[in-house]
Amino acid sequence: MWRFIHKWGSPKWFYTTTGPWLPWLWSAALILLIVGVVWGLAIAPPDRYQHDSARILYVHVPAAILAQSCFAVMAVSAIIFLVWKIKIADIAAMVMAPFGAAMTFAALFSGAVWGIPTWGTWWVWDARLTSMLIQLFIYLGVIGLRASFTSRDSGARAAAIMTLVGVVNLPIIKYSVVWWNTLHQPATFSLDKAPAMPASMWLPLLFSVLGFYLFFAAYTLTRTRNQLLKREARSRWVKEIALGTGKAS
Amino acid sequence: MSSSDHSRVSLRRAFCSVLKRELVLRFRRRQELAGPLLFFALVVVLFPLGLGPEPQRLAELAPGLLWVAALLAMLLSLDGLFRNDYDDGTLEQLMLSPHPQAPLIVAKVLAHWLVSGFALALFSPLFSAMLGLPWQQWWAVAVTLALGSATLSLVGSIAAALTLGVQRGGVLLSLLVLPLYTPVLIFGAGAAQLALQGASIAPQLALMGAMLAIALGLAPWATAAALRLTLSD
Amino acid sequence: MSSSDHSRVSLRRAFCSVLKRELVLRFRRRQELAGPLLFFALVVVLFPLGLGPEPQRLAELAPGLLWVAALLAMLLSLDGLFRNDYDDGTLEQLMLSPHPQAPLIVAKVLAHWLVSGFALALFSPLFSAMLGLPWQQWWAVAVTLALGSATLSLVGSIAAALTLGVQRGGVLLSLLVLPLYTPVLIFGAGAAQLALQGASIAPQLALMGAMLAIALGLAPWATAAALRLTLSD
Amino acid sequence: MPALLSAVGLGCERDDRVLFSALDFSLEAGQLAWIEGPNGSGKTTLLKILSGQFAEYQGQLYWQGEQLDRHARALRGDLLYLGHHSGVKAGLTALENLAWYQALAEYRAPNAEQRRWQALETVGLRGFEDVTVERLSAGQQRRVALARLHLEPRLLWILDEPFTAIDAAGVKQLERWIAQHRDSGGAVMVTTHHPLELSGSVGHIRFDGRGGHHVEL
Amino acid sequence: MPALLSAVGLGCERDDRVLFSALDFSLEAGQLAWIEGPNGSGKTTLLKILSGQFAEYQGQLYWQGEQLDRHARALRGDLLYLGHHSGVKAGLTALENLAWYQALAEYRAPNAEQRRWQALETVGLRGFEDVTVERLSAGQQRRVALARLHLEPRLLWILDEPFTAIDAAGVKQLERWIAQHRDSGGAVMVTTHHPLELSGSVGHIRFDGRGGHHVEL
Ligand code: HEM
Ligand SMILES: Nc1ncnc2c1ncn2[C@@H]1O[C@H](COP(=O)(O)OP(=O)(O)OP(=O)(O)O)[C@@H](O)[C@H]1O
Ligand SMILES: Nc1ncnc2c1ncn2[C@@H]1O[C@H](COP(=O)(O)OP(=O)(O)OP(=O)(O)O)[C@@H](O)[C@H]1O
Ligand SMILES: [Mg+2]
Ligand SMILES: [Mg+2]
Repeated sequence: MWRFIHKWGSPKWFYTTTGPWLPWLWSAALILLIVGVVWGLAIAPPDRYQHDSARILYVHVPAAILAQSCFAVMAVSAIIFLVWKIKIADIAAMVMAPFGAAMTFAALFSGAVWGIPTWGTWWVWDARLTSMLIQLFIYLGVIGLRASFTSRDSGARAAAIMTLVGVVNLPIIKYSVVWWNTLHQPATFSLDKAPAMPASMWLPLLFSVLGFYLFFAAYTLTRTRNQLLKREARSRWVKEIALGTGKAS
Repeated sequence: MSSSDHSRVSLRRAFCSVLKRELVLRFRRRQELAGPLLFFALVVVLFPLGLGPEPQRLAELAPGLLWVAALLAMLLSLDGLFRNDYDDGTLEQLMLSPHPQAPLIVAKVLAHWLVSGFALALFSPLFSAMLGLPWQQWWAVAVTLALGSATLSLVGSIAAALTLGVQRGGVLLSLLVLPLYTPVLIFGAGAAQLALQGASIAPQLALMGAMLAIALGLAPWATAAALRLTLSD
Repeated sequence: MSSSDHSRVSLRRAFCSVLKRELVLRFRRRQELAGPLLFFALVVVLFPLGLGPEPQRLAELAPGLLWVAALLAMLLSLDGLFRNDYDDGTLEQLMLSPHPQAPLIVAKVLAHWLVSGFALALFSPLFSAMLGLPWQQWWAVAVTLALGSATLSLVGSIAAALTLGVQRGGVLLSLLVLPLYTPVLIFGAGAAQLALQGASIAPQLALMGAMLAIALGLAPWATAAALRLTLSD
Repeated sequence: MPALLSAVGLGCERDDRVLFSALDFSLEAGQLAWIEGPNGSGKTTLLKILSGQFAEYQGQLYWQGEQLDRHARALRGDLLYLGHHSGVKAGLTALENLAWYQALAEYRAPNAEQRRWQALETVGLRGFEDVTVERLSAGQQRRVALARLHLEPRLLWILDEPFTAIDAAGVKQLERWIAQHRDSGGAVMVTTHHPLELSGSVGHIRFDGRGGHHVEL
Repeated sequence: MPALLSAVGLGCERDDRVLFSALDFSLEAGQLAWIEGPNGSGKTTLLKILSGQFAEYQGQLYWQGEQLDRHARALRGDLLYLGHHSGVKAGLTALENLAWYQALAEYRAPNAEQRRWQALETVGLRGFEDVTVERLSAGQQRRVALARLHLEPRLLWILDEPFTAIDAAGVKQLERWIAQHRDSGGAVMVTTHHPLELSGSVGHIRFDGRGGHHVEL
């Protein structure tokens, strides 16, 4: 465990090891996204009641899922950073925050657009919608907090503490649909029940969700590597890579 | 170098000293003491002005309005929790004390709660009456406020510590803290509303007690860590 | 001792310089810029959480709730109007400038209004929509907010100046300022409510304009006097 | 020609303690007054009165022969006041701080921008012009305030402990600037607990901390 | 016996500027180190690191032979730190401020109250014990902070510009207290831009402001 974490904590090792993964990640993400979205938007049968507006599903649901997963991953990074002082975890958390905020916004926006034809209003103070809005505030808070520190390291630790505190919102979003009787759908996918949708609808959804996840991974990795180079610009291994003399190249 | 006739300062003494100092400071500046309470009163007065004065509707809204007003009053007083001490260097000195830091922070938070949340709960029947809430329900508002506001103080202290370094941190503070306050608000206002309909609120109270216990267990350490952080920035 | 090639600094240049400095300071700290707006949004979110989510009732209450939230957002940002400058001595230096003080104060207040009241009015349609207000009424809320908030900024600056000497003046400030704000709140929220019922709000707007004109005429001088007072304490 | 600044029968008490009373002096152009006294003897209070920031005093003040009203507006265009607070905004860069001061002044030099750079260079902040002031050390922040001495010519300098946090080399420089200002026809009032080592004539206003004073100008 | 406080290979940079690097020293009981250097050279930063308030450094620190963790808890009971901020609460009286400090200390003298009065007497604040600190002059406020030196014996004094705002007589006194503390087996680290006039041996840590340093203890 120790060893493992420390190996991952070494910037050089991280940089050189993850380099070859990138092309694979990106291409897998793009393929899945294209398959899922095209299938969902163009090929899947229209919903019996909602007709074509239901196709927003293929963007809305992955975005909503990602918005929460991203925060969970940020929380894990925060723990790693605080406990083992591994800078890479912090860089990852830093680049994930805007991504998560964007996903939250996308979920809110697509949901709002979807709400007009289905619910007849684009916003209600339903528990899930509200908790999602609050999730957006939490993202903004973490980003703003980090930016408000003059010293990068302090900002990083402050953001980590705040991320951990903000985790309490995740179960609230998750169970809001169960606790309060509201307009919004409960979960489609669960481990113990077969989905209620026809396969022709949930299969493209599954692809699209997986595509979003891979996109998230690829994006985070790429930006983390870039930030890592920037921060370590004066260390020897970066110079070696820049000059093309290191064994990495 | 400590001579032999010196006795160790007990943590209890340090705790009491911090608590006493906070209270003395607040009692010396009367307007600061009455602050959250006055703000609460003023906000409660604003609602009828903004929403119109129909008694029936106000009574229905009363638990929610009181809770929102209390939450804002807590929020507003939160920025002062550490900032004064930060500006004049006494916070630095508190953190340099050999005593464990979390209990001393609890003393500060306790003082804050006493003059804000606890005072609000104590006076809330007055405002319940003003908004036309039936008197059988006054206690429900008061008890939920007292329990909930303690959680608010504790959770708020983390955010107050984190935003210390920011010059006018007030707004960032609200941004950080309000999302965390929502569960307390929902359960608190919900319980008070339930009581209005004659239902038992024991489960809600138990839940709020649990939230308080968790906050008491974790928040002081998080706050101590946050303070060390901002002080070294 | 001023050499002959020196030109007199025009009041316009001084005014613009103060305005620019305020805006630069606020834009440099993003969260401060977005501050009042965010706070407004957060408070608007609190209401449905506290009062329950029925859309019909929320829409009815919307103008009043928006006005109360705006008023609180203005209030919260008011303490920062002079305090930072007071603490680091730049306010002292501003008051030592040979230019007349009232216009320079207007520049500071204008900057404050731009990032608070004006921004709130600009974004208010979004929140009107979220609370389910019919879109025909959005503009009524926005216009009354824009007009009213300028009065609030000006009147608030007097209180902000008076409470500068008090260490955590926030609460005393609210106490001083909220009573002064009530007429604006009553007319503003009232006008928006009227518009909801389809009535003309021209007379209300005229009245609010008159209040603004009076505030613009008197408040800067009162603020200057208040500042001289607190600075000499 | 009347004296620049003169006081007749000036007195002040705070918290029922007399800080000084019946203080008379007059300061001419080309003169320097070093205000001395132990802690709490009233030096800051005197400077605040003279610069029109504190109005609870007895006696009369005259600026270039005319009686000063309590707000001292007549004086402000010619005054440069530097107090215990440095008057430097932490969120702005050094250059931005100086630009603000230029706009608040009565007169403006044609090459205002160049002057800012020169002033910062003079106080040894070259390379720190574009850093926000909060990221500077205590002494560097004070130096930003001192850069104002080189921005615009002002007749009267009132400096309350200007040497605070300044290093030894900086102290020497500042002493030279003060002497130069005096020699080129300006007037200076300064307090400091640091022994002032100036060439040329130095006037004194001494407070003994028990309400007494001694003037030697 | 191991040294009280020692540093091995200490380094620190802020804003990509190296303040110091590879700094080694060890301070014994009965020694005094005067940290010198121009404005912005890193004196305050060093003192914050040594007192465990600033954790972004390279190298190791040892307190009485044991490695200090980044939070320096081991050290705090024996440390008296006085920074740029005076650490005095304006809304409390001088006596109340001292009482608070006594409760925060590790040990307590039996005659705690009497000690407070004595400490205030020593720093020349007799008659001002019951005035809230905000009504004192700049120098008097600093003196309240200095009264802490006479409250409880602490092994290590870390003083960052303790002479700020103190008058000439006060400076003499404070220099004497520092020398006494050193001679009775305590250790002192002090920064000041004011020439320190102490009897007995004075160690130096000099920063040149360009990342270099010179230690002589
Ligand atoms: C602004 C408005 C909306 C927001 C903030 C929102 C938010 C969410 C969230 C947080 C999820 C949870 C994903 C998960 O973790 O399982 C979700 C899923 C879902 N939403 Fe929405 N939603 C909105 C509007 C709508 C509308 C109008 C509809 C359609 C009538 C809708 C249909 C769904 C469906 C079918 C799911 C999938 C449930 C699942 O598989 O878990 N949403 N939405
Ligand atoms: N809050 C801060 N954020 C970033 N950098 C800082 C901060 N404070 C100081 N610095 C940088 O660290 C350097 C050293 O500052 P420090 O306060 O240690 O200097 P010092 O030697 O105490 O100077 P002085 O004699 O002026 O007090 C400064 O040049 C400054 O650039
Ligand atoms: N804000 C205040 N309110 C009431 N009294 C004050 C206030 N500030 C100072 N005083 C009183 O006025 C006296 C003179 O203060 P002043 O600041 O003028 O002294 P000073 O000579 O500048 O001292 P120092 O050398 O310490 O700066 C002090 O002894 C104090 O008692
Ligand atoms: Mg003084
Ligand atoms: Mg320093």
